[in-house]
Amino acid sequence: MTSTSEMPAEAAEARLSSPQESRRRAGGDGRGALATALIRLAILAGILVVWQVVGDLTTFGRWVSDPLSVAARVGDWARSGLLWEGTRVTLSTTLLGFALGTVVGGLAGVLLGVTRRLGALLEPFILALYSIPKIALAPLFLLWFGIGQLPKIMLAAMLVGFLIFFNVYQGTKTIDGQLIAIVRLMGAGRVAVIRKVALPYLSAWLFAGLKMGLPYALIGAVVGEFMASTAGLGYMVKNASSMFDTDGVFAGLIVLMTISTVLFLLLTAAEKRVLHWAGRGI
Amino acid sequence: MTSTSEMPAEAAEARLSSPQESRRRAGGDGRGALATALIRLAILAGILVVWQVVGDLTTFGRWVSDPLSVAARVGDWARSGLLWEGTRVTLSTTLLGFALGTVVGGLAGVLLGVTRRLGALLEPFILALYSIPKIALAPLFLLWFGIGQLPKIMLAAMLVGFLIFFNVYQGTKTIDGQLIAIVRLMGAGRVAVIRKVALPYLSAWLFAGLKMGLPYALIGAVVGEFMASTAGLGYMVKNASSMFDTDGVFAGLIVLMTISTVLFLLLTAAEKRVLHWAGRGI
Amino acid sequence: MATPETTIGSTRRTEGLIRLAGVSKAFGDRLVMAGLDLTIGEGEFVCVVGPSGGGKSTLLNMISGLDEATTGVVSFRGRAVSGLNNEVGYITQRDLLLPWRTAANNIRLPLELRGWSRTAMAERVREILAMTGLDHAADSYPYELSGGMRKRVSIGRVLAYSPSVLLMDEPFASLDAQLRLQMHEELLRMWQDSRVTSVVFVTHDLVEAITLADRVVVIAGQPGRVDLELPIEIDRPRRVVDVQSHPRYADYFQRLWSALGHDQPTGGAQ
Amino acid sequence: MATPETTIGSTRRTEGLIRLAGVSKAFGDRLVMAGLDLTIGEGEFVCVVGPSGGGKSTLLNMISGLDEATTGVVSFRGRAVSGLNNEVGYITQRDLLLPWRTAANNIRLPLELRGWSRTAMAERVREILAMTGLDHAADSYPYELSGGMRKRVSIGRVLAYSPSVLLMDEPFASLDAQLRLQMHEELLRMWQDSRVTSVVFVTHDLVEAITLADRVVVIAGQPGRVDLELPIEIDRPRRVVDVQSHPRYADYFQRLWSALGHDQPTGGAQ
Amino acid sequence: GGGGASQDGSTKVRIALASFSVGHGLSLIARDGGFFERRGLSVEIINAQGAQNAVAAVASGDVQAFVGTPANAFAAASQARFVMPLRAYAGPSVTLTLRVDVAARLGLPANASPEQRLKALDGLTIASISPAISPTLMLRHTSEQAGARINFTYLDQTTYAAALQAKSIDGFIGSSPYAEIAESQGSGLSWLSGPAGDFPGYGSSYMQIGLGITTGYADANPDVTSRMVRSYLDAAEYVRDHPDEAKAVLRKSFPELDGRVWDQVWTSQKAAFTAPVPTAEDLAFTYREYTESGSAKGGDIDLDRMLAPQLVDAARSL
Ligand SMILES: Nc1ncnc2c1ncn2[C@@H]1O[C@H](COP(=O)(O)OP(=O)(O)OP(=O)(O)O)[C@@H](O)[C@H]1O
Ligand SMILES: Nc1ncnc2c1ncn2[C@@H]1O[C@H](COP(=O)(O)OP(=O)(O)OP(=O)(O)O)[C@@H](O)[C@H]1O
Ligand SMILES: [Mg+2]
Ligand SMILES: [Mg+2]
Repeated sequence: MTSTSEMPAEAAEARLSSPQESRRRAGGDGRGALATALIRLAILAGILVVWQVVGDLTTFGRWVSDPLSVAARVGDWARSGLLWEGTRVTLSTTLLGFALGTVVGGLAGVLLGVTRRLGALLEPFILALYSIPKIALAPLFLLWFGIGQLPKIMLAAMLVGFLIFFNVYQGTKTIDGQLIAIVRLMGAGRVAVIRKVALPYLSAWLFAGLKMGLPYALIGAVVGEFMASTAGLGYMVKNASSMFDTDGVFAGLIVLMTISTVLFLLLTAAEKRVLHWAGRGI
Repeated sequence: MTSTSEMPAEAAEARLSSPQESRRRAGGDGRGALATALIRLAILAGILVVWQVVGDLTTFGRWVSDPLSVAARVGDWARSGLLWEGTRVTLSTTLLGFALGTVVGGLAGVLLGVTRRLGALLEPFILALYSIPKIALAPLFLLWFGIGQLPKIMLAAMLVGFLIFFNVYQGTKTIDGQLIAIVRLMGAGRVAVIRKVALPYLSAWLFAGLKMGLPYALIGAVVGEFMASTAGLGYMVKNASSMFDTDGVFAGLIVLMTISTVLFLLLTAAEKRVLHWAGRGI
Repeated sequence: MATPETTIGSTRRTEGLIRLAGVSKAFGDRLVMAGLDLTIGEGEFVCVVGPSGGGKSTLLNMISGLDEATTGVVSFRGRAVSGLNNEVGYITQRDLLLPWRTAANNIRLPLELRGWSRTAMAERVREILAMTGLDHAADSYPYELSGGMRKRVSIGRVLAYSPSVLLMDEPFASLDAQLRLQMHEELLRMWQDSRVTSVVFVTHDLVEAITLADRVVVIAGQPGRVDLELPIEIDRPRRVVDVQSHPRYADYFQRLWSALGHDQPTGGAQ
Repeated sequence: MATPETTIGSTRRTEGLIRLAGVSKAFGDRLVMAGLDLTIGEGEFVCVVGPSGGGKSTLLNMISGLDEATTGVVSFRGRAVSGLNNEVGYITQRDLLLPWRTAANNIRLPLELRGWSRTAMAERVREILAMTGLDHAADSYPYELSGGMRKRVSIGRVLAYSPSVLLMDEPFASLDAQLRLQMHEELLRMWQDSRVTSVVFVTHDLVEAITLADRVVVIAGQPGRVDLELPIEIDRPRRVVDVQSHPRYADYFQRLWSALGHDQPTGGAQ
Repeated sequence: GGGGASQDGSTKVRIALASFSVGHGLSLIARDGGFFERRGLSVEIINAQGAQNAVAAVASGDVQAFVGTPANAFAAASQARFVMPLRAYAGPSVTLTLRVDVAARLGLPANASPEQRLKALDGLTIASISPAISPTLMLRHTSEQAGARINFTYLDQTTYAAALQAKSIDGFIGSSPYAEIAESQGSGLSWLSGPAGDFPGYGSSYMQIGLGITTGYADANPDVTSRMVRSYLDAAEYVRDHPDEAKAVLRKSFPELDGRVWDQVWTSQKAAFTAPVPTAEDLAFTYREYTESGSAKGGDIDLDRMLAPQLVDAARSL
């Protein structure tokens, strides 16, 4: 048995309990992961059963469809190709918006965090923009970006960008000032401080932002498709909804959740690699 | 002249520059705050002038109204009482949703962070729920919570709750494990660790969550009012928007931004008091 | 209790309070400790010396339950240590203060955890602040304290609740000579009053080790193990400033010095 | 240069490299230093001793520009220090390692900042790792290092780029005796080779101070000021292990000891 | 349950509108003209932003009725039982608006027939709210019969004008007052008017807007139901007998609308408010259209029950 210190992920799990307790529970690398997967599957199965029962047996059921009908609908979509086409459109919008929002929001967060005076000046304005319900700006999006994929990408990017910005910006406030000073004393200019200290330090905050932003990228893409489109999962959901087709609505939502779960697991895996040093004290 | 060390806010501003540089720029407590306020006013004035010019002189103008028309509309609303009524409704929804979301999201974040195994199990499910475009669930909200204030409060609380949850939950991963262990060794049980270590430590993360969540509370309230309502700023904006009444739309948005800015400044003031110790190294 | 009595080099030890038997410790595939055997008796004051990175802190971590032996057994009062060992007070090498609490409130923390009354806490905190020379810094936050002051808060915090067994990891390294003497005397007084029954004290300062200990344990080697156990037979109560003039002092110093692998004698041993 | 030459107690000093004149420092309304005057010459090795919380780290902070005098002037090479003073290398009391970099990469950091070539960096990092006894820990992250190892990384990181002026705040407090001797010799060698011209070295260990310094400065009092400046007239090059047998050693020790307000002599001065 | 009683003894009722447009004007006239009050009802009108929301609000029990199209009720029949007791508005309320430059490019004479106008739409990009709603089906149906293929794109109504200006679309099919506003802004031109009967085959028998009530509520509260229906009939009579006053009453709900636009809106829409109550044939025609659209699930819909002529009779007798 190896020690927790070589297993950042497990060690992180142990954080608030005693090291030994959690090591015992975790049970070892491979077995722990398998157990986690199995329990998750059990939870999922439980949810599905409850959903099926509610959907079948209660009057409320017709508002939430049920897993079998949803599965059948997803199957239909898969056969007709609608599923792949919709996923392709929405996923590409999501990823492009996510990337754009992350880059812009992250850079803005770091830069305003570094030139803190500017940050303090602009913070309220950024916040004011952030607090606009973006749907109210639908006409402006359309006017600027047309009705293609672009307005949806921009909407997703905006939603993501603000979240990333606030996380990273807040993170800059918690950087140890002495650490920065000492690195500057070693000869680092502002850019070097950002590259060598701020960015690595902020990765914990960035990952929080990424995790929070990812679903919003999807939401942005979908809401964008609600506003204007002829394709994509959002379009399919909206369309089903306007026909009171609950099976279709929930089939769309399930596909969306699946996508976000997959993306999220990828993100978590990346986080475990990058953040092994976090939470060990500076 | 007093030293920065007694001025957490100014000291924070200095974080990434040399202590002396920033002290010189900040100029002193009172003067610094005044200067900041003045520069912010100047920026605001600049934005308004540009907006007025764009609104008056370009074909694009009719899509963004202009500050004078917006001011006139806000004035009308103020005289007719619509403004106060709308603000009262939306603000109370916002604050209730914010409070509810913060409590539920914060508690969930801390609890799942502490019982990390449970957190790891449930994280994907929470994320899946989080990534549903909430508007797609509008009929369910209406069905469960009726058309009063409740569905809007719930929507706001959901949006806020997820953001707070993810921030706090991510924060628990960065707590220094040794610090926790040593406090447990001093006799702290799990509850004491949460109260005496996790919660104070997480305040930096919580404030990030609060800042990000606050606008979403407002957005939740407003989007909820978009769905089905008879009052509130969201209702006013939506009505104006369906009448292509840009003055009304922007008047509503400006009022919303004002509200969120005021709330945000209160939050920032609280943060400065609470977080003076952050960023000084543990 | 099932622990067999041991007598090696102890004047006051009555039984094995802490026992490490055949302990090894690996971090990943790096073995940092192997086949370590050590028994610490009830009421014993043991100093641990050894090269930096030799495993001294790891030893204390294992006794406190913060870390777990890879193989072998660590037992406390005859029971294998499993999970955090609440009976020990541990002054870690790094001062792990709570940055959001003032010096006084950091010291108050363990008392709060024990549910002391307000007045009892206030009284005790005042005592500790005086003892550590921090009266004037009671309301300062950790970021407003000097390195030595932070260290003193972290010491005071543990002494405040008088745990019966103390683990101390280089507690006085960053204090000036005067404060250090003061703390030595305070610590020995607490120990002789039996408020603290056993102490495991890690230090790099051989003078300090000889001054305080019943027995000095040298941990050395790659991987680390117990290289020498040296009973210090200097009468108690000791006056801290007198120890260096004791006839056996130079001999003790010399033996520790060479056990640590040093080739030349140095001033402290003259 | 406008700085007047000073000659007080220095054998090698040629001019005032660092000058503090009438410096006081207040944190809020707490005055921690008042009317402090100190000149440190080019090429001089000055040790600073004083009680914990006396303002030693604050002094180094002011010289490096990390902190600013409340009144008075701190000048470096005849110019008032304003903003960070890049000419000094500062080994802080707290080891401020980058937790996401291995030991080797922490040492590499200043070299990267100076745009060294890959091969030059690798070479230099190897040298420093060997010098600090960290060869086997090159790829460990800070959280995998012992306290003394972390400290050594933080020392090595500054020595790696050979800044001409060194500020060192209790650098060797957590090292074992052997390593400490080794580091003393290394430091003196670098200084005598004139790779490091001036050193300001804070320590609590009077033996260390006398061993290394041209002059020992005692900072004491509430608020702190220079209480004694004691030139150490022991020939260079010194063999570290010989200093304590030097005839003047006991006298120096005694004078410092009483300047620090200690009432009784202790073993180190016998 | 029924609506509660308000302080003055009148029955409280909430009615959800699927959207806040002139098409729903009769509800607003009934409210602002005091016709509900006169029947002892205290009515609150809710803008539900979408038929789904309106139906869900009724199903929640918080709202007693919704106003929407029969298609809404057909679709919602899978989720709640509805009756559609009356026609508040008849005929297609929608108008196809084309971008001014597109209309000019098509170069049709001013007196071109609807068929010619439909044929000219071939290859154009036309916006609608959703593919499943009646106006889209109607436009697709009629244009295909005329030999044109339209590229539909689906936008929120509030973005129509912006999309026109950005030249992202060539036109849109929308309800009043969107068409009139676009026209008044000079960006759009009314090309085919629903109220004017420009869509061949879709006369006054199609796409009524009606009052939707769950069968459960109607059975449990026959009296309140009758009074609700009666109020609408009163309002319709008022529009017929006092058109100018009715216009002024409705104007209150659209204060920001330009005066000239308002005149146009009223002219095109007012006739619909006074349309006769639908017959069984009308409803059957609409139902057929609905099921043929392919989007319908049909099923257990009882058309007789849905039309509920006895409710209207009961209302008339009040
Ligand atoms: N979490 C960890 N992961 C990997 N290696 C570790 C870890 N903790 C300690 N080590 C290694 O174990 C060895 C012993 O460390 P320990 O802290 O016990 O040394 P020490 O004797 O206390 O040294 P010092 O006197 O410098 O404090 C070191 O080589 C260190 O690198
Ligand atoms: N940021 C700060 N805010 C308030 N007070 C401070 C701050 N930094 C230092 N002080 C105070 O200044 C005094 C001198 O601190 P300094 O760190 O210079 O002491 P020192 O001589 O280095 O002590 P040690 O030997 O313990 O490291 C202390 O009383 C400390 O509390
Ligand atoms: Mg150690
Ligand atoms: Mg210091």
